[in-house]
Amino acid sequence: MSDLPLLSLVIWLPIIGGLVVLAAGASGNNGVVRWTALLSSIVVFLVSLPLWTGFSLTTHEMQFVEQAAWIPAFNITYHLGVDGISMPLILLTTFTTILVVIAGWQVIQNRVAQYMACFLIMEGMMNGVFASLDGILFYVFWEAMLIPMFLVIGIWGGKNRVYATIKFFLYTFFGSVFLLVALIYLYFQAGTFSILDFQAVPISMNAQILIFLAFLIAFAVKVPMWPVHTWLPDAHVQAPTGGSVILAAIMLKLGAYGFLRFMIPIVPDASAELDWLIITMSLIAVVYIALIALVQEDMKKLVAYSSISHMGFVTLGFFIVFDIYTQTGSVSGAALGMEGAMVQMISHGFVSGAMFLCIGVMYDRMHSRNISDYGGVVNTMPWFAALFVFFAMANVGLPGTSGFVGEFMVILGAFQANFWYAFLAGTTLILGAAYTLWMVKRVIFGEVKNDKVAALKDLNGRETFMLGTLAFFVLLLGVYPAPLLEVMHSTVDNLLQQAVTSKL
Amino acid sequence: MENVYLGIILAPLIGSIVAGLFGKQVGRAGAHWVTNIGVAVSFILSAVVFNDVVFNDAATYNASLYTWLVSDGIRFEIGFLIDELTATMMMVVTFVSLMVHIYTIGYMHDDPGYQRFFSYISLFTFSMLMLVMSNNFMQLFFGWEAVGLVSYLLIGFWHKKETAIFANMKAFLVNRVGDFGFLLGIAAIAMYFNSLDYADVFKAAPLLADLNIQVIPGLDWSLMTVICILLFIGAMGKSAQVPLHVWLPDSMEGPTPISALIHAATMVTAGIFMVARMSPLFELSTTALSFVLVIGAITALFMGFLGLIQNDIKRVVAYSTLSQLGYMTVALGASAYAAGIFHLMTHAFFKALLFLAAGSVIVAMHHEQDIRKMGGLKKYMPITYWCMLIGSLALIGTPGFSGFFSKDAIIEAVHASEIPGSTFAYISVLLGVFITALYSFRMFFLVFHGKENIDPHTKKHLHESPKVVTIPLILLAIPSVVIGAIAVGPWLFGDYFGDTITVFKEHDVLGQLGEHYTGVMGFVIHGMMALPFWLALAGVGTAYFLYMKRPDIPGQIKAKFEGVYRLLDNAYGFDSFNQSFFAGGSRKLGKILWQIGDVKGIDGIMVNGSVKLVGWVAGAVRQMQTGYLYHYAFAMIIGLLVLVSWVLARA
Amino acid sequence: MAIVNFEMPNFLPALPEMFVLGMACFILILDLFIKQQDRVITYLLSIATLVGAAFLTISLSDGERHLTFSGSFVSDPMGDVLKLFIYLVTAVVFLYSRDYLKKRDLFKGEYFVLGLFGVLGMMVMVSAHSMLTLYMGLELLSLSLYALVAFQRDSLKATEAAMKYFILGAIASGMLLYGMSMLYGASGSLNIAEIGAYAALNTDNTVLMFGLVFVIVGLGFKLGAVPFHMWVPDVYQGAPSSVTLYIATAPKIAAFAMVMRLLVEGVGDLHNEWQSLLVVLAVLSIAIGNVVAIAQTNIKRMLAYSAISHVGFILIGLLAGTDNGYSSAMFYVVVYSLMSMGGFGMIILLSRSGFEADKLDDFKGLNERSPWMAAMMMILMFSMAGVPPTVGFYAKLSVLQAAVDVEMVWLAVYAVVFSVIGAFYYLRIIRLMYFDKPMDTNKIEAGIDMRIALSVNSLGMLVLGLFPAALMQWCIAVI
Amino acid sequence: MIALSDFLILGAVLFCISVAGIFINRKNVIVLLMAIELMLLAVNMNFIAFSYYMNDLAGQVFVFFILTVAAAEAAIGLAILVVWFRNRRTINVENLDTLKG
Repeated sequence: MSDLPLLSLVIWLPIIGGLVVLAAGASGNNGVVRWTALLSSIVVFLVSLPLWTGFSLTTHEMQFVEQAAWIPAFNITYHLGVDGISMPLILLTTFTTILVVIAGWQVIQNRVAQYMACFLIMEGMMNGVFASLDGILFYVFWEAMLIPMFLVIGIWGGKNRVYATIKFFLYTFFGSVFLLVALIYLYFQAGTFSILDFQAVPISMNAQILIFLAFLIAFAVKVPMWPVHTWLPDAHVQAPTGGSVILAAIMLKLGAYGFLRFMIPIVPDASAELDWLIITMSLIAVVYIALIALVQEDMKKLVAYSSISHMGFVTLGFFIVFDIYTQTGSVSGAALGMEGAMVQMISHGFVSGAMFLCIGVMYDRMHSRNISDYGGVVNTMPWFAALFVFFAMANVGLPGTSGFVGEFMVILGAFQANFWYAFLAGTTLILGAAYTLWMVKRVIFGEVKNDKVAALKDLNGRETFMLGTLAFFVLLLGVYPAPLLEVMHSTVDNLLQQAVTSKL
Repeated sequence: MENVYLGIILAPLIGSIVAGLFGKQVGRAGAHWVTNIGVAVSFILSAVVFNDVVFNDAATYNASLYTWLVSDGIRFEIGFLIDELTATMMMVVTFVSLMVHIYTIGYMHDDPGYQRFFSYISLFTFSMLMLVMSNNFMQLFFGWEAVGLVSYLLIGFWHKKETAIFANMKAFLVNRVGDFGFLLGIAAIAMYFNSLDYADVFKAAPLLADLNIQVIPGLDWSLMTVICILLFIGAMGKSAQVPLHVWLPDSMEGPTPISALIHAATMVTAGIFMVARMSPLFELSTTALSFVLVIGAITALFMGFLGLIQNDIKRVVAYSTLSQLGYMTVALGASAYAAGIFHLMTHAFFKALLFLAAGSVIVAMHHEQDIRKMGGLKKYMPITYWCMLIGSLALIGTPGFSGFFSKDAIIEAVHASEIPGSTFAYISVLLGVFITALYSFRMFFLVFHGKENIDPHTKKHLHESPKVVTIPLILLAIPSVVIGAIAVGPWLFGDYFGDTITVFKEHDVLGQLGEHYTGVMGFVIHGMMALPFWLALAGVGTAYFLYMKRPDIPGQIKAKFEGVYRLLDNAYGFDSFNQSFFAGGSRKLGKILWQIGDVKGIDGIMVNGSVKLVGWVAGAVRQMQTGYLYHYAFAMIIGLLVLVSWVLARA
Repeated sequence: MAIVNFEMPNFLPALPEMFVLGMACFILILDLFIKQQDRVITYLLSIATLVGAAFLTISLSDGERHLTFSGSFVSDPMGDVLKLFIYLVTAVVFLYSRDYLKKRDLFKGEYFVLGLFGVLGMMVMVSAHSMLTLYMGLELLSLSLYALVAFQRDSLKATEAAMKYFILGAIASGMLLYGMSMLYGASGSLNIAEIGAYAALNTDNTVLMFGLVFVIVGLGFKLGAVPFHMWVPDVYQGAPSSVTLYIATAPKIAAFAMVMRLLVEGVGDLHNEWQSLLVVLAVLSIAIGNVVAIAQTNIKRMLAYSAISHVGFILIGLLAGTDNGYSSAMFYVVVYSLMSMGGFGMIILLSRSGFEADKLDDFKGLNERSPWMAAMMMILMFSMAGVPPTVGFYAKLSVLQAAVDVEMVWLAVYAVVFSVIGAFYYLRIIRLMYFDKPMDTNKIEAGIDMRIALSVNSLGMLVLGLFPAALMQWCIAVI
Repeated sequence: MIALSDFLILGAVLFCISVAGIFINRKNVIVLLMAIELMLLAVNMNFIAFSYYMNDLAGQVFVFFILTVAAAEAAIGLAILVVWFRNRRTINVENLDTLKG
């Protein structure tokens, strides 16, 4: 088993699957298309599992490495590998894709094959981003992924989909071109496009700062961080459920992943110099965005804003290391923040994915996302309501759910850097609860608001399976997060060392 | 023993899961059986543990069940710490919970959400046990939030009721404010102690007693003070101390059994328990203790006032709960942790009793809760009447009843305390005694005596509650009477708690009192002669005079002191302030940030603005492509000239 | 007076040119005797000519550099590769054009003959090693193109476009010639190598510099760089689509060759001087091309502006002044000609008799009419926008890295920012194809060979995107 | 003796006149064609002058080529003008305006 090029498989199998689905779509038989898509996604998930089981916990070196010549002219190689940071994210991707395929099972009646193919291809590309160890390979996947998402939002999206999808594409494209220039610059410093070489090569402070800013634009847009977040609410609102799920669960993680894979190890000195910038942006995201989420009338928008707020935690967790190191001269305490942020990423993948699926479940029945159109859903959909409240609580960060673990660790870590970081981050305890529960109150509880709500039917088997699976993972991760953390330790420790080792 | 502990925890959890997820399959009876048995098992096992720990002096059990996670050298674990304090809490929790479970069978008999309700209260029992049995801060926080969740679910149990779902959200949010402080406190502990295990932290605490930190640059604050106050903010939320008390009266929107269980007997006392558990930390900071003391005193007195004007039977009891929680907090502030826990226990019994009795009245009255529409119920509901009387007597501290011992001990302890704020606290708790008696018996008289104001239709069906309701009442009435006398000696002045609670010599007020302790009878006799007793008596007398003899006077007082009345009626304006300032303010701020920051600023100017700019430039530049050849040629020649001059300029 | 020292030049290196010339003349004459219904013979012969030329070029190519005709003609690997692409592109252009021309009664021998003469002109330009040969090639190409644009004689737009193209083109060649005369005056030779040798020793010669500016204007015109770009949109729009297709593709390759011969092989040592001029052109081209394209509603015109912006990128590669830069510019120009071939091919594909699919709105809902073709167009558009995994991305990557290599990071940043603006109008086409309902519901009429060729063309962009190494390596090897 | 520079200046002047003719003239396309011829003549002047003063025949050879090409060019230009005239019924430069923007 271990001899198989697993990473290549998790990248290319879904893409091939997507093409097969497209081909199957030509026959016009949507049933075949759906089953093919489901089968592909499940196979890919199964293929990705050995990444976990065969993962060595004791090393921070890349594992499952594959390397082959690709573009010798620029020393670009087809170089894949995973460490404790990327491996869980790949599993998250392969898992989420299954759900997305299931989520689109009935709702999507129009151009089913293209829909399914988009997601499968996207899956392969996202895996590619996580697995790439070559800058250009990374960039290729990073950008290419936009294409299927662009189509997903644009074709199957809501009323204002064109604006949303073009905004999404251009925003992220704008961000990533700076990444490209930075990569090219690094190439001339390192002589190759290998990310690992980038991490090793010394770079002057001025250059580091410029590269830092380029990375920042690229990754901040993707995360998204305040103030380059405004594409997200639009994209989420307009995207079909599956698109929202992928956006929230995986795509946002790509930006955060970029911080870990590129920014901190490649330009540690600039990061140390400018960490205040990221921390400020993160804290603004946590507070400012939470306040905005409070007044949203559209459920998807609300959850979208809540995602931004939660991602603020992630970036905060990543960058407290520098403050801690400046104060104490050691990185003790920083791992809490960084690992917490990682857990938060995974958890947010589950929770926000679940939230969007929940909203999708309602939207499929009511064709409205307006909070004011709902009320008293619990009366007609008790099981759904139970799960919705559960996920809402996970979103709020209730202990016992996965949402708590990351927030808790990040706040603990942030406290070590500065009381006020933790203080501001901690306000999410209140604000997060406020916007989430207020929505729950207006949507789920209360008297049955109108005839439409009265006519709602509870979850069907397919939906129960989706949400139930997610609930299981949310709970599992909340109750026993240790295995996930174990995977990361070596990598994070190494990363922290890289972060505080000057490259000047 | 570990299996026993696990059993205690898991029995209610299993009950909850079965009743919750398989409610339909097991049916109503199945649901109440499975949960009742679960809690009963838990209670019995708790009793075994209690016996083991308290009577057989088993060694303190402190071990981890499993490692939740390890990060940065800090082990986050799930484990149990079983000592006297824990064992006591387990007994209280499981006993009251069991009573409430039984009572619920009757109380919720006709409710469509029967199974769900049982699932919730069993889940609550599980969470509360997790909280008290924890051996570390992480798990404490887990239990802390979990009980909050269940409280949220239960307050909003009748989810069609707008007030209920407002109240539950409010409860959760206000609690979250507390938790916010609590979490920061835990973060501080994690940072300075590098461990969240109680034992480690308590052991290391004295070493850090003199450490100062600068939360605000330039200001040196003692680390312990910061930690303790942050932790106490958590307690303020959970135990409803001013100003985070606002959720508790509203929480009465939930079904009565949970008012008894969660919002009187157990959950709200979690804060008290927590502070007592943290006594090794709190002892290190007199400032924090003073803070606790003053907050407690304010709560004890001012929440009592509010009880005076309530007309909803449950709200009266709720405000009395607030006030009693204030007493407990005062005890903590005075370093009389044992007295606080003692009052916690007695209060759990008599307050649960009061609530359940009130519930019994409410059911009999067909969910009428306004005491002005009651009266003379004594003859219809004798058992309820007697139980209510016992509860009230215990509450006001009638010598010999359980409440007397605990409350008197607190008052004496505060009297003996010398930390800043103790004088204020002493006056407050003394005055509180009078007020407590006044509102308790006002309610008592209005409900059970005097003129019958019952609506005739209700009257026709008025009868005593069924046995499932009355038996728990009786079972709770017994400890409400006797537990004080049994426990006062060992608890307050003996070695009951052992090393569980740490009290420094200079704070040891109970120790001082203990020097004069001469046994239960002596305590009672001393109590009879002390000021509180007479104040209580005066309260009862006043109530009798005002509401039985001269029912016209309250109206006149109300008219005369309208300003005061309105102040009380608005509960000092906390709600309206919170509503307009915090809720309204943050919504307004959110709207401003959204509309001006996001929509107009970032999107309008930066994003769409640059798009518009590009579009405008495109349109403008496009005009230059006029279609006329001579313009084209001209452009070429201009280009040529520019390049030529460029080159010449360089040369 | 006797002819002394007359040496028979070595014709061998110019064999492909001579073959094409011969064939073009042959077809010209033959065509006179072919009936309209057999006109396909002309078409096939033209293709055969290109194939034959390719065969000759390949078989003569030995990786060496051969000078002949007293040093006025050069045959080197770079020229061979460029010529091969010219053949390829032209052959595909013929293929794409066939149906289009037939439907418009334009399926005449002239089109192919002029096309072949154009190819010959391009070949000469590619192989020119003297200003004279260069000029000859350039004019041969230009005159053919003028005629081709006016080919649809009854079209007002086409003839107007031809008129404009002709006049501006003539001015440009006038300027180029003026510049050449200066270079000649300064260096005393028409031979590029000798000019180069002179320039190497006299880097500060004002006359030389003066001439250089004029030469650059001429080159800029041929490439379509701002501010010498004004003809591009009008001609692209006005000319029949099949001619636009031709103008937009192969001549770019030739223009690149011309720049290489004149600026690099010729006055390469004045790199410092001409670099800044090219920077100006590149900066303006990228900005104007990308921005103005946004405001277009005619897709041919839009692609014209897009071409202008692509030229800006090509110039970035050139102005780097390193082998790395030249090879990346070459890579870019080859890729660009393939991309735009597909793009204009798609317009032709959607056109019918009496209907030009040159409005953006004509692409509405293409995904519903033909998902496959929509996907192909999408690949092309993303390739033009430079989004991976299409080859357009590597083209951009290579020129950007060339710029960064010579420490012009700012130029790279500038270029990528404008490429984001550029992405907008490519996306708009995709948006129309995928997100809108079709306005035109007629079936697509194109023949199967055209569909296949276009699919291969588009998929090629993707395949080259996945495996760009070979082509890139090739470009590096021949520079 | 006429100096080289005189010829060059003449060439430059001719060039300038032709350029001016191109963008000042807004009426007749024929004039444009003439201007273009003039431009080529300016170039020829340069070539010949250089050729003469440098004793290098190549320049003069070039001139012959230019002349030939110019003839071809003029032929094509006029042909285009004719077809355009057929469509537009005018040879006014200002009417070359349907393609723009």
